[in-house]
Amino acid sequence: MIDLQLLALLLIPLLGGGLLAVFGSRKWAAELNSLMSFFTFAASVVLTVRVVDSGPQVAFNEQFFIDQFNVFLVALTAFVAFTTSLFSRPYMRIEQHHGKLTTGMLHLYYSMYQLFTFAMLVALTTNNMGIVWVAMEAATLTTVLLVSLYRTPASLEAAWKYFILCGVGIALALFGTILLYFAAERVLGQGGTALLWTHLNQVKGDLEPTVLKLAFIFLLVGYGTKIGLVPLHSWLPDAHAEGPTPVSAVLSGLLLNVALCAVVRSKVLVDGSLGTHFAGNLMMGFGLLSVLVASFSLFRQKDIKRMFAYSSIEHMGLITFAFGMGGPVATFAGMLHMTVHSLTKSAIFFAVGHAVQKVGTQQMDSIRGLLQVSPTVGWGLALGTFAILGMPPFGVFASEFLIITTAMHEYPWATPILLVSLGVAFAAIFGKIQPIVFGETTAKPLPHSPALIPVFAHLLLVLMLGLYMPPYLADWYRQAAALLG
Amino acid sequence: MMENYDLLLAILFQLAQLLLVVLLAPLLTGWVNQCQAWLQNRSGAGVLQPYRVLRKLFHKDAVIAHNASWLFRVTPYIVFGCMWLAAAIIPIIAVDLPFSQAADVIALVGVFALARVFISLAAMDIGTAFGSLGARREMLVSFLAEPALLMVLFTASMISHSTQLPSIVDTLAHHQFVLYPSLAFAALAFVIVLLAENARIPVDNPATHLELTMIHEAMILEYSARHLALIEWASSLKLFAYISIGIALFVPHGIIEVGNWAGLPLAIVLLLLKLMLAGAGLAVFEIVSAKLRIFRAPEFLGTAFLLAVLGLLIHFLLGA
Amino acid sequence: MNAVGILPLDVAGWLVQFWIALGVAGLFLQRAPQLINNIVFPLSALTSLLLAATGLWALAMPTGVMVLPLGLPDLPFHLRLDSLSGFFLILLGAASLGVSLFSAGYFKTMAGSTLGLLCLEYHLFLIGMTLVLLADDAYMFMVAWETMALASYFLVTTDHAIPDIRKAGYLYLLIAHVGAIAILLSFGVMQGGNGIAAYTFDAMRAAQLDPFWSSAAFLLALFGFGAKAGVLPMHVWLPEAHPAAPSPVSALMSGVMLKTAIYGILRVTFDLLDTQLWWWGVLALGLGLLTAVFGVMFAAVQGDMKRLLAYSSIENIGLLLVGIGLTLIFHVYGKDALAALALTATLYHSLNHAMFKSLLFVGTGAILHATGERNMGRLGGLIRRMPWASGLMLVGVLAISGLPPLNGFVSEWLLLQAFLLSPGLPNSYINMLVPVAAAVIALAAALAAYVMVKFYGVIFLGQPREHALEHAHDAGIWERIGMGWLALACVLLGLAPVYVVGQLDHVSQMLLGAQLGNAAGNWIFLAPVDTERASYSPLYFMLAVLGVMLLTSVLVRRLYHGRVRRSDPWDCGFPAQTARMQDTAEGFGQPIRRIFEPFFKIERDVPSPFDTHPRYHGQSDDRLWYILYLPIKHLTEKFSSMAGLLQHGRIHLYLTYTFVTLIVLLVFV
Amino acid sequence: MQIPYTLQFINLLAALLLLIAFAMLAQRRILSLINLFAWQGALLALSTFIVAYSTNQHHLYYSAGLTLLLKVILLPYLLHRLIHRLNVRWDVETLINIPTTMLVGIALVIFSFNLAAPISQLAEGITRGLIGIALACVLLSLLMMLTRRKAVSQVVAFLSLENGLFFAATSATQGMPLVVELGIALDVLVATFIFGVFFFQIRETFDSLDITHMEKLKDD
Repeated sequence: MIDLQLLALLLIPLLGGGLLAVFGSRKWAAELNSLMSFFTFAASVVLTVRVVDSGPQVAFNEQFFIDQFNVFLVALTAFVAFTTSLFSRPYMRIEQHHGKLTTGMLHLYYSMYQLFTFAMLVALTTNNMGIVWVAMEAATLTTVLLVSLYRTPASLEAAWKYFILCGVGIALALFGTILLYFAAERVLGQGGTALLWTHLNQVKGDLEPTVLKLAFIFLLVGYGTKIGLVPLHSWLPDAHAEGPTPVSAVLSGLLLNVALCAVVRSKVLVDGSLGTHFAGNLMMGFGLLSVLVASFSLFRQKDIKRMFAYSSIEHMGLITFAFGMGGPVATFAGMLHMTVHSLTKSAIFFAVGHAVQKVGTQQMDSIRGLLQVSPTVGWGLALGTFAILGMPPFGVFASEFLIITTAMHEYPWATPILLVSLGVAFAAIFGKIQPIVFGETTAKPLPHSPALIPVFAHLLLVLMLGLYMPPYLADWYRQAAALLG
Repeated sequence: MMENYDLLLAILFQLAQLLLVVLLAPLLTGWVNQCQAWLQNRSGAGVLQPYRVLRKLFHKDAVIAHNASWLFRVTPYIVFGCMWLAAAIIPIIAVDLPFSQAADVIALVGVFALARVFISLAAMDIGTAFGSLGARREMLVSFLAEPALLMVLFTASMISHSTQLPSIVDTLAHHQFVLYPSLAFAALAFVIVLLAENARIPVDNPATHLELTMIHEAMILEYSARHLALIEWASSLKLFAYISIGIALFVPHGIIEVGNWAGLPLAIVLLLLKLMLAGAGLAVFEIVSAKLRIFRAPEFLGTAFLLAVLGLLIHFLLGA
Repeated sequence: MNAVGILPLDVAGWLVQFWIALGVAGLFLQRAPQLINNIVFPLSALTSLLLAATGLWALAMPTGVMVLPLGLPDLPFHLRLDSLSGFFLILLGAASLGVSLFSAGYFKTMAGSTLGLLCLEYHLFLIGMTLVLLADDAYMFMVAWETMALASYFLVTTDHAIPDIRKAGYLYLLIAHVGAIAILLSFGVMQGGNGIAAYTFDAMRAAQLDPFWSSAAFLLALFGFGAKAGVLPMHVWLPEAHPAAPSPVSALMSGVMLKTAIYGILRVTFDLLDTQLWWWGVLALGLGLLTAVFGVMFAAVQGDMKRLLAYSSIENIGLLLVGIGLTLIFHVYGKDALAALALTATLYHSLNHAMFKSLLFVGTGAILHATGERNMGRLGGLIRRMPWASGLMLVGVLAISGLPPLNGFVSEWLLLQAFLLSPGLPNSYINMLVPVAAAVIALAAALAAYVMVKFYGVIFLGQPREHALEHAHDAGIWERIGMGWLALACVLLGLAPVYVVGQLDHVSQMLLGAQLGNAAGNWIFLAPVDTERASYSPLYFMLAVLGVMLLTSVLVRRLYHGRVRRSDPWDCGFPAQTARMQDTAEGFGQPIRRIFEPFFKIERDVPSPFDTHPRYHGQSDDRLWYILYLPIKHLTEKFSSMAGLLQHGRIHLYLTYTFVTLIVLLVFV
Repeated sequence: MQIPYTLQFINLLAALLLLIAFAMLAQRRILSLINLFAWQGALLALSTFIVAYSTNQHHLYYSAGLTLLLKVILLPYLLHRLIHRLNVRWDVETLINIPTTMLVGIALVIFSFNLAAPISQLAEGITRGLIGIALACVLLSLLMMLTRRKAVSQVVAFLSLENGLFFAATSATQGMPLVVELGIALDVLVATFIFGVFFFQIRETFDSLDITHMEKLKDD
């Protein structure tokens, strides 16, 4: 039963990739894309209900493992992937209309989009640390193609940096995985089971600490590159700024989460084996550094997508910090923040995408008066910005409140850093977005009507999470938090 | 029955004092002017001159600028009313006046402020250069003088643990005689405030209409006839009120309780004596001192303010 | 519990919901703006009235609490309506009643779409403030607090086409957010026990903090709420934001929102923290005095009428802070009767300020509509064009100048009484401080009168300085009603202090466990301590003044024929006088600028004597901006440029980062 | 006891692997760089084969074959054709001059040996001490990546880095599960193709493969 559901979840995007590889240049490719994404989302919902009701599951002789934690990410990923596909339909049409994209490029885009979803879902659901690596690499490869979609010098450069840096990072992660295996096979013996997280989790007490320390360092540096932790973050702003906006949305909304998920998995093993807070402390350190550096970097940005990329780094740092702290409340908060950040940030990127299309540049100095030319986009951007800045009553504030208050209790020394960074980030982003939203402009309306349902759907969800959290969701998150300890 | 009788008596006294002050005030002004005339060895116009002036003014027809608003016309009555009231609640002959229950020293300062604000507003109403100039200067002088006066009163009320003038006078006059060093400072400050608030030299000169120097006169340039009369009367009431505050605070001896018929004549005689002395003193001071430049005035009043605060501090220091 | 079983809290909840409905309705009625004007805003005013009534009702009722199924999973929204909240609900309701009525007329000319949004934001603003008063846990408080800030930000930037207004909005929200962070920190310090449930106010009340941490909490709260209230040195946003906002909004911000900050300070200091320290009081006192004098000083030199009012708000906040400081000092030294006196004065003054400041701000709105001019240098003589507005404004001006028998005087009187009764404190330094403080208060009050004479005189009196003013129109009917209510409130609060103080006793009972009471025992005489010490009866006072005035005028009419001849004013022999030769706002402020020269950063360019078209320009800036804010800005930019160096564009460098990070971790772990 | 020949042989291969890594670090000509890469692949395949033989695990035979196919034949061939088409022969000046690089390399080797020492204590059987060498290879290739200017040589370095990983995977730990190996191989293949595509795109946009042209994107 679970096998079927999982199979559905994984095969639909794969199939979609295949179909779009064939029909990608047809008129209805966009609709097909959205349709497949919707099916994926539906499958994820089914799976979620199953898991939340009847606990963790393994499938395909333990090669896959779904518990409340990763099924939460699965659901989130599928949902955002779906809304993003909705958004990318008109967006890409307009891009084509502006002559930025050829049909061939769109062809590539749609097929890669599905494959990318597939890779992420595999990385999330697999039980095998090796397969995690493989899937992450695959996700990287697909997104590299997506980032370089425009074939402009800038996009090529961005893609190249992304490719090289993440390639190296991933390679290091592989070394970490090997070390993990090296430590595991001496407990679990040769063969397949030695990389299965579930087994590792059972025997984590017996694993060799020194090896696991090394392994975790490699895993953290490796996957951390993908999360975008400072100082491994250098690829992230370029890739976000130069790729097509839907890709930026899924990159910062989803891929970063997936990488973080891998790190959290290994953290559970390592701290379990060491019995210390070694991995947690490392994560907290990187998290704080990322928050601090990112928030100060925000000030100097001129390119709007680049700026929000930095804000993604900041929030990822915050989440990493939360997971690093551990404990039920912090983990809960971390997951909540993952959710709201993905929703809000992708919503912001949607709005930004349309705004940029209106004026034809990403330079913030030349984007003005959105409220005047198209109020909906303007309000979307304004509200999204306030949400991401942690303004109540939006959900981002809820999770930040939880994180900060927990930090006050557990690690008081960390709170000033966090709060200063949040204040600086507020000043920077707010100061740059305000003139964009307000004031006069001379921009023209768009050829196709912008897709605003995704934007406001996301913002509405975020608002709801800030004011009211359904008990079902709350229990689900609690269980997940309990799993991670 | 008995307390009703007392209350009746008190109200009687209150009304008597109301009448007394309003009739006596111009006389005091006249007396001061007369003293000055003597000191400048002029023969002078006689102490009754103010009454004649008032009578003349009341008989004239009022001339009002075209654009004068209702504010301009009601102001004289308000000012007159306030000053009359202020003069009426200061115990000069007998202590517990029923009305002084309703307004203590802070309220007294409030009354002065009320009158001042209205006359300044009225001065700005016509929109001549002089009116607003006078108003500005008046407010400038007062924003330093008012707190100084308040501090002076506070010193006294700290001593007597009350802000009710009657109880202050009661403490100072009827308990055993004590020397209060803090009151010395207060008295000095009070004199300065008195000069400033009543538009006397060195801050202002009631006798001049020289544009660059006048303050009070500049404000009332547009008034004539009965309005002017009321304002003049009000200013002599104000002078009277200030002097009687001084008397009440610093030489309260001889002020009696209500119903003490035996002491009444003496009290009245004493009061007249004090008033004459104060008026003469004022005249002498004005003669011997010169008018300040308008921007020296704040410094002058600043000293008053500091002196008053110093007095208060000394009260805390020495507990006296 | 009363018979019906309905508690004030329930009613407040319903009213809030109704407000939400009204706001949304406004959003949907964009097509029909006249409906918004003539129905939504009046209904909202009615709601305010009911809210005020609820607050009054709640004063005497036992505390009501409620837990909503909203909020965080482990920290649902807690609501609580006690005397303190009740009092501030009254304040909110009474002020917003007038403002909403005024708004019904004020926004007539606004375009439908803008009006709809504005209506929504306006009501969100009201709701935010109400919930701040009702919140009983940190999360809900923060949510309400920031909702209030956000809504008011959008209201301030209604005319966002103007760059200065955007700048003002930015400054406002930024400082508000920094303040909010500080408040959050102070809650974090006060949290009781661990776990997220420790963030209910009850847990905080129960928490036992040692002096160090409670001081930290107090300082953070003072900073955070001070930033919202405009306490020195976090005041810079206030004179920018108030002029930028539409006048009814400025009225609400200055009249009510600043008071929510005062509420916060009171709540934290006297309710959530269980112990207080004497130096908190001294700190608050000193800060308050500085703020008061600073505010009034700058108000005196302003040329823009709304900026002037904004600075005067700063002054009044300073007075309130002084009151709080005095309360703290008395409370710490166990003189709770006196503490009650000081607290009563504080609360009373905040109520008064809410009334007259709202009145004055909406008044400026009426002027703005009539003339389209905010610069006092271009106004004048409006008393003849706008009899209603000028008459009602006069009440506000007299009230804020602290003149008897209006309300401003009563609270000043109470505050000064508190000072006069202060001697006998164990700490001699504080004893020394008290008279000086009293003197400063008196000075500030006198200066306030100066400022207000300038305000009223320059705007309403004299001759019109521009020809456009010749056809300025008076306020409309809704505006008159709104201003009328506020003016009436000023008069009533001035005439019935005994009743008000009686109601305030509930609050001081709750916070200090002591009441002020009224020694005189009757409703005419207000005598805080005993009749021998001090008593004041505004009613008699007013009757006496009026009586004397009537008597005089009757006598004058009787005895002398009162013919009046109109003619030109005396031009002292210079017939070519024009309206421009009147004293300007700058001119009126000039003596103050001269006296307090060192406090201002003055730029003046004076024309040379031979200049054929002489133009004088003078500007007095706030030194603090240059001393405090710009350095912070520069520091941030420095750091950010350092952070920017990381992103160098060279892939080798990036690989080196990875490499070095790896090596470092391998070496040090 | 006397060490089995297989182990001696593997250790020898490991030493050679390290040697080749150094050689690549020092190599300027791209063609010979690729040849060296091919040799490295060959050694890798050989060692994998021996490990498979000595521990007779069958899936290791597969991975040995895979390595041979992929890293000795396919990739070098592709790279040869690439640089022939793009005619980039030389990667003349490195960013840091060669001797310094070598010194740093030696330091890295020492470092990684020390780092691996405690681990190799645990390793029983034939794998003693190989982790250290594998780590050294990885770090050396990383070093090489950040000293090279040309895109091609950077990619070669990247691939040799993966060789190091493979060596660790097969020799140090008796081979990863097959599915993982397959996945890794697939990724490497795809990656190489994508690299190839990139080379052409890069050259036609920047008409050079010198990646110092690609430093436009930065915070300014």
